Amino acid sequence: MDVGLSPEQLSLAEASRQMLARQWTTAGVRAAALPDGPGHSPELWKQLADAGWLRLPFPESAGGDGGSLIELGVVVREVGRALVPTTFASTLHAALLLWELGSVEQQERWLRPILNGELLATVAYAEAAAVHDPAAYQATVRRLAVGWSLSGRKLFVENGSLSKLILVACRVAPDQVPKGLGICAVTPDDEGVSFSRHATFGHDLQDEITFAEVASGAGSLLGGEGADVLRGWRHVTEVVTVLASLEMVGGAQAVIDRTAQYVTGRHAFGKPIGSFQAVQHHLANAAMAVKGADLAAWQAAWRLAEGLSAAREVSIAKASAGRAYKEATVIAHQLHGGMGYIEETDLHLWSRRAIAADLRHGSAAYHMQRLAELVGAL
Amino acid sequence: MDVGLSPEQLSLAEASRQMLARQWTTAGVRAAALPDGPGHSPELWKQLADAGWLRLPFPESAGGDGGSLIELGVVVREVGRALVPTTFASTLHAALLLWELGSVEQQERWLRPILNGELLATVAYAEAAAVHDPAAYQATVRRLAVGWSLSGRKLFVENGSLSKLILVACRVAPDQVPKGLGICAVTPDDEGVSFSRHATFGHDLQDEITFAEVASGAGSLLGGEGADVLRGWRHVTEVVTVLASLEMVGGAQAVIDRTAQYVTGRHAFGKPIGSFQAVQHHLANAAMAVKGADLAAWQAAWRLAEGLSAAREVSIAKASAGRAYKEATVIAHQLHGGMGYIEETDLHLWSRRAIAADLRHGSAAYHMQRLAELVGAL
Amino acid sequence: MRFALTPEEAAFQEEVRSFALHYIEAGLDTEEEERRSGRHAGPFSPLELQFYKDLGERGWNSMHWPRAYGGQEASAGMSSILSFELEYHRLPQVEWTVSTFAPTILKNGTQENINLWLERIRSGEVVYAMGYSEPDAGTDLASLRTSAVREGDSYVINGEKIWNSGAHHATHEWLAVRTDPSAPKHRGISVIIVPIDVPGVEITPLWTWGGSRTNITRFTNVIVPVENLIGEENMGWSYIVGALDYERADIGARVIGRLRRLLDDLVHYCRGAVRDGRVLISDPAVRRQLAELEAKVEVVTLLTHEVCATVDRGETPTVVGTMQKVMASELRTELTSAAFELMDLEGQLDGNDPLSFMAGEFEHEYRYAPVQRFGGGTNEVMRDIIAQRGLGLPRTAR
Amino acid sequence: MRFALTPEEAAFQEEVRSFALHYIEAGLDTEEEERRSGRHAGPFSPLELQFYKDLGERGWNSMHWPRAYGGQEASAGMSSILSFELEYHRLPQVEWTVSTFAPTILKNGTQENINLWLERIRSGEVVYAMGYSEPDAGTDLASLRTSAVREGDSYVINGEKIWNSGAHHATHEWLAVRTDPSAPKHRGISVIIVPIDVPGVEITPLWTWGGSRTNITRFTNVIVPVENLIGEENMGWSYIVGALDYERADIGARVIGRLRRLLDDLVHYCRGAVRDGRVLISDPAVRRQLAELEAKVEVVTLLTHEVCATVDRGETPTVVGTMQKVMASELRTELTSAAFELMDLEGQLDGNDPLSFMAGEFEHEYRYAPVQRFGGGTNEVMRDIIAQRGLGLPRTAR
Repeated sequence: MDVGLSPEQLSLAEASRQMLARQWTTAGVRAAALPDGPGHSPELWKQLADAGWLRLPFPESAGGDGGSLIELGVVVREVGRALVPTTFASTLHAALLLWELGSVEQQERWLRPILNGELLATVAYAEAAAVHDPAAYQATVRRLAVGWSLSGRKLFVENGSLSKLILVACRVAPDQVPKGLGICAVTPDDEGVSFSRHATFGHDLQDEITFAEVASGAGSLLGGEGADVLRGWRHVTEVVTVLASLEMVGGAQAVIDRTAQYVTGRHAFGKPIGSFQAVQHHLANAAMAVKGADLAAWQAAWRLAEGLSAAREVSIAKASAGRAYKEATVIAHQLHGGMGYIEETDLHLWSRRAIAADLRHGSAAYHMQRLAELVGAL
Repeated sequence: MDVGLSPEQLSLAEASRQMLARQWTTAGVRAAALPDGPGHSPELWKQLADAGWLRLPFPESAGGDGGSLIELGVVVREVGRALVPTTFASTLHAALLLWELGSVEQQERWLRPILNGELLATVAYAEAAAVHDPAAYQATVRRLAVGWSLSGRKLFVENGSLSKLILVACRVAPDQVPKGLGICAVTPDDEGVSFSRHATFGHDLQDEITFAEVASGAGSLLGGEGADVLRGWRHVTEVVTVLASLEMVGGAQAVIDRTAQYVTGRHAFGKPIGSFQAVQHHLANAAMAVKGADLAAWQAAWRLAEGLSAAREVSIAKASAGRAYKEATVIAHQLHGGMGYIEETDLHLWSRRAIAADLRHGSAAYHMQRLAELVGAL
Repeated sequence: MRFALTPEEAAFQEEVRSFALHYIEAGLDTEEEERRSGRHAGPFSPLELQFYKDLGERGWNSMHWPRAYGGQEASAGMSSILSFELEYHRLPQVEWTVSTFAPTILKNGTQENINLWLERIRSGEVVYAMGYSEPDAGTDLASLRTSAVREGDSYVINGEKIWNSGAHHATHEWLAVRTDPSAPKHRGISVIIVPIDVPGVEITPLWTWGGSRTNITRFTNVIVPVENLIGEENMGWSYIVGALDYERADIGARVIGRLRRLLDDLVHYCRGAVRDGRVLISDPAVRRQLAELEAKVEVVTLLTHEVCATVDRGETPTVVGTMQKVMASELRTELTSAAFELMDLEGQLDGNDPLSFMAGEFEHEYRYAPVQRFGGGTNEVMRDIIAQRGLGLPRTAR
Repeated sequence: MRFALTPEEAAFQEEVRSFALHYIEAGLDTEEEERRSGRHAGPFSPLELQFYKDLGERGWNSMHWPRAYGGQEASAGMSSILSFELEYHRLPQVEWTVSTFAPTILKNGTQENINLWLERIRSGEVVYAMGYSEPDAGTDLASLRTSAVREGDSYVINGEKIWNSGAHHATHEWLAVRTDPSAPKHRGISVIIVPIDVPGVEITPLWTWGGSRTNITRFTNVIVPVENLIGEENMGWSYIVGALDYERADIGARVIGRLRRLLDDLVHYCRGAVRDGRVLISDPAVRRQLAELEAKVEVVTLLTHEVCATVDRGETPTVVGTMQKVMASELRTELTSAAFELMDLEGQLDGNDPLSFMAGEFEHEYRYAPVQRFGGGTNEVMRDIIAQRGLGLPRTAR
């Protein structure tokens, strides 16, 4: 049993943190944020690509660096701390799906350019009446003489209109093979693809995308003959859920650190407000929640990295992280008072992200329900 | 809208509190408490009967004092504050059932002596696999040539072996009339009635009772021809649930008052511990919970007194009171430290009662579930 | 005891509801939402002006004032019905100047104060912005440093106020100033009325995370006549604290109106929304969460009734009002936070998105909630007050 | 990183489990439950004696000691497996004298201390009772007043200790005394070993709500030789605080063993119990509540692993150990409180009732839980420590 990061991993964390501290200030966060910003920073993207962050967990044969999910997690936690745009997460999601389910040709075509930082990508799955259960998706792909035709409507596609590759989770028309879930690759320029941008709490870019009989080529469906697409989809969902947890832990820790600093400097009644017991206990509670979420996330990441079952651990991680991040921001607002409430101060940048991140890949409530089913089923 | 007690009701509260402060100290509570005590105090019982507390809500025609449920509630809250033995609550439960469902003869025979303080009574309903749903009770009453025969096993009968009248909620054998729920009056001396005393957290007297073909007379089943027994049973259950809520509010307030006094006198780090912000906030939280529960209980009592529907309000009251009483005792233990933990100090007398009272007539969790069904059904 | 409206109260409630529905049909709720969310911050529209005029003509803006000054001497219970219903129907509220400052003048002001200001407040000619907070004072309001120095028949005022929310709409400042720098901090404070348009007043906008505009207002050698002093010199702290107690009933009713509406809307949402093949409310966990919120909203509602009852008995609702403030403000965060989770990805849509439920009311409310918890006294200080005033504990060691 | 036992750890866990099952078959878990619940408080039974002897022969009572003194230099991770499994299986634990005081002697004591005490501790010949708390000191442990005055080659001790739990079983007191009354309160404290059976020691039993016996122990002109001083004079406070940090791993593992067992038992109960026509676990609200508890137990378990890892890195687990203490102790109350509600009326049966589930373990645990929250430093002071040591906030204003 060893719940800690290795010295090398700790160095990676420190180096990543320092790089982001130099390259990505809250001014950058504000400039990229919607409604006025693009939701992305090409300059930062280049830095991250050059640093090899996208390549981290993939084997060298696929163009990766041969690291593990743990190293990726180390970096993602710093991404969360610094509020890096969600293009990192959405592109990574697509990359992991391609690695899990793509054919060699598909990986050559799409994964390699992603890892080199040349392609932004994303995954479309949520619909108006279906979020977590692939069996409820209505978007459908049908076999054409050559290739496939995709129709349906997807919501909350992260960076959909920024991405040059969109992997769409959909049902394969019932009379056709392969049966069940299909993952169809389309590009934003394909005919029949239209976008409508959401206005979101996180000020991140998410699109509603309508697919109207979008024709895609023969090699556009992920998963070769006999591939268990649903199983692969679920596995990747678990992986990105854990990464989302680590991202949240990083963000929450940033909020606690800023707040600790603020209450140490701010005075009231002739004392630093950080000396008041109520203030100390608020922050201690937040720190405990974040510490617990951090450990829970690493445990889930480790199990996935080792190829072990992790449904229980993933749900505990995401629920803990969601609650901890929200709790940290709520407490931080309370302790900052007006000085965290003015638009020009930065705290709310994290507060927005905390909600957005809790909702991505299942809120704390959703994951607690999932855990409840596991507890009931044992 | 007027959420307050009247000046007369406030006087009644004050007088009741003073009487109990004189008559019923924690020495009395300890002496009556099981496992060594009898679970009852005949001396106190006489005082309460003389003061007319049992007669309060019943009309003068039935031997009562013609007050309302509100006056009864005023007294019951003081009963909770002073930890009066549960014989008061169990006898009252039986009296309310007799008033609601008893014939004139049954009321003359049993209700009148109860109101005069001459008869301890109780109600038996819970079974090993059924607590709240009368449809799930297995104890059954069958018609004999003359009278009825009762068989079954009841658990958690409050003061069963102390009471001279036991009203047993049971099913009427399916082929017989009246159909459905029956309330059968038996006495502990009837042949076939046997007792086994529970050992309980509340150190109150509760019995397991086995009824083996207990023959009771013709007039032993409550409810005349065509009476809606289930409806009457449910109404009385709501009334005793609200009374239990008020009893808990009184107990919780006593705990807060004692604790406020303790932390004002106890010193650490050269100051009264009551001056520490964490201590103040603990007590403030408990006080808010109790204040809310108090208002919720009065609202439910008022609606029942006015003959209005009150399922929602009763569940809010009981859930709020259950949580507030437990919270108050948990916080009180924290603030008393070792000085509330030694057996010879008194705090735990309330802590025991808090749990017992939460479980009586449905815990906070049970009532929150009930409220959830109401919210879902609207 | 009566946990229901009296016939008179019920009739008034009906009247207010008809009034509210009239303005909702006219679209005022939408205008108000635009204003509160910060999407619109311009001058009043014709409909808004008509609404305020209508309120005034019905005497509803001053219904709790004494009859002698044109009021109706309405109970706090009656007046809270108005506040609740307006808020529940998402309409604008009675202005603070009428609801809070005017009663303070009536209670603590001189006859000259009353003559000078009251009728002008009632007619809407005078609107005060509340000038209490200062950048360095924070929670410790009484340490304010804006100074007013008497020179002949005038005060000369210098200093800076923050969270001066109404300043860009108001005609005057209701300004807390230090008139005796040598006295203990609570004893040297006065309230002085300062016209917004006199030389030396400079207003700088400040936008909040909640979307609304507030201001920093600077006072540089601002000269106002001595008659603008409210009540007695150096007694201002008691007026400020007294006003806070006074407004608890109205503010409490507003908050409850909002909480009840939010919860009703959330239940409505859960009845209609389908996710992963299931109507939300058919999920027991969803129902349970709604029940927890229902119980909490109900309890805070009851506390608000108790605040009104206390005021109507002529008592000061310090402790119960403080409890109400703490519970209601924390429930606001809890309820909106729960709404996010129940609505899943849809929860993050803001009011600018055509797909958003109720114009993004939950997300907006979530952003507005923090100021409820630290504004008007942080909840930490509020809990100190409950412990000390309600339970008799000693002063907090600081 | 490895969130699983190593093969060596797994093998040891298996060994401990076999050992535990052996003693469970012999009925030791029942004897232990009788003892903890206070239903039995007499001298050790033959089975208990055999168990302790067995522990000693396997070297498990001193496995974390240095090899030079007969230990195995086991990691905190290994030693926590023993603590966890013994507690999970409801068996007695390694005595504190071996697990906590002996390592303190090794770290801070003189060579003479080590020679005098260590082997006698390992053999069980010497058992210390912890003499820290005093009636008037409470949370502020360092304000203790029991005095030791040096006279020639002896100390003369006067004072009174409370919560002196082991005194009626122990051979000696591990006594915190004031040796320099003129120094600041933390600087004048020493630790001295006092034989229980010397003249002037008087033990009075004190029964707790949790059912267990503790004691008040009075010292009147008690004379002990100077060689009984541990380490240096006036350095006692650092030894006391250090021992606290040292024992976090073992105590943490014990608490987790208990929490995990309680939760497993509760889930087991919910699978079997039928109420109102329904198996409890078929109710989604029940499953949800169990899931909330499952997540919390898991998180505290992970914190415990981190405490062990910190100790095994040679660092002091002050912050994470404090977090573990706070979370675990509060979870203990929460879990047992939830158990009451889930079990409904059955929840109130105590261990004396033949119908009670698992001999009333939940109700007993609920009564035992308060001392977890205020003992070993109240959770309020613990939170101060997390904020100050973990987040760098200034000292609490008191």
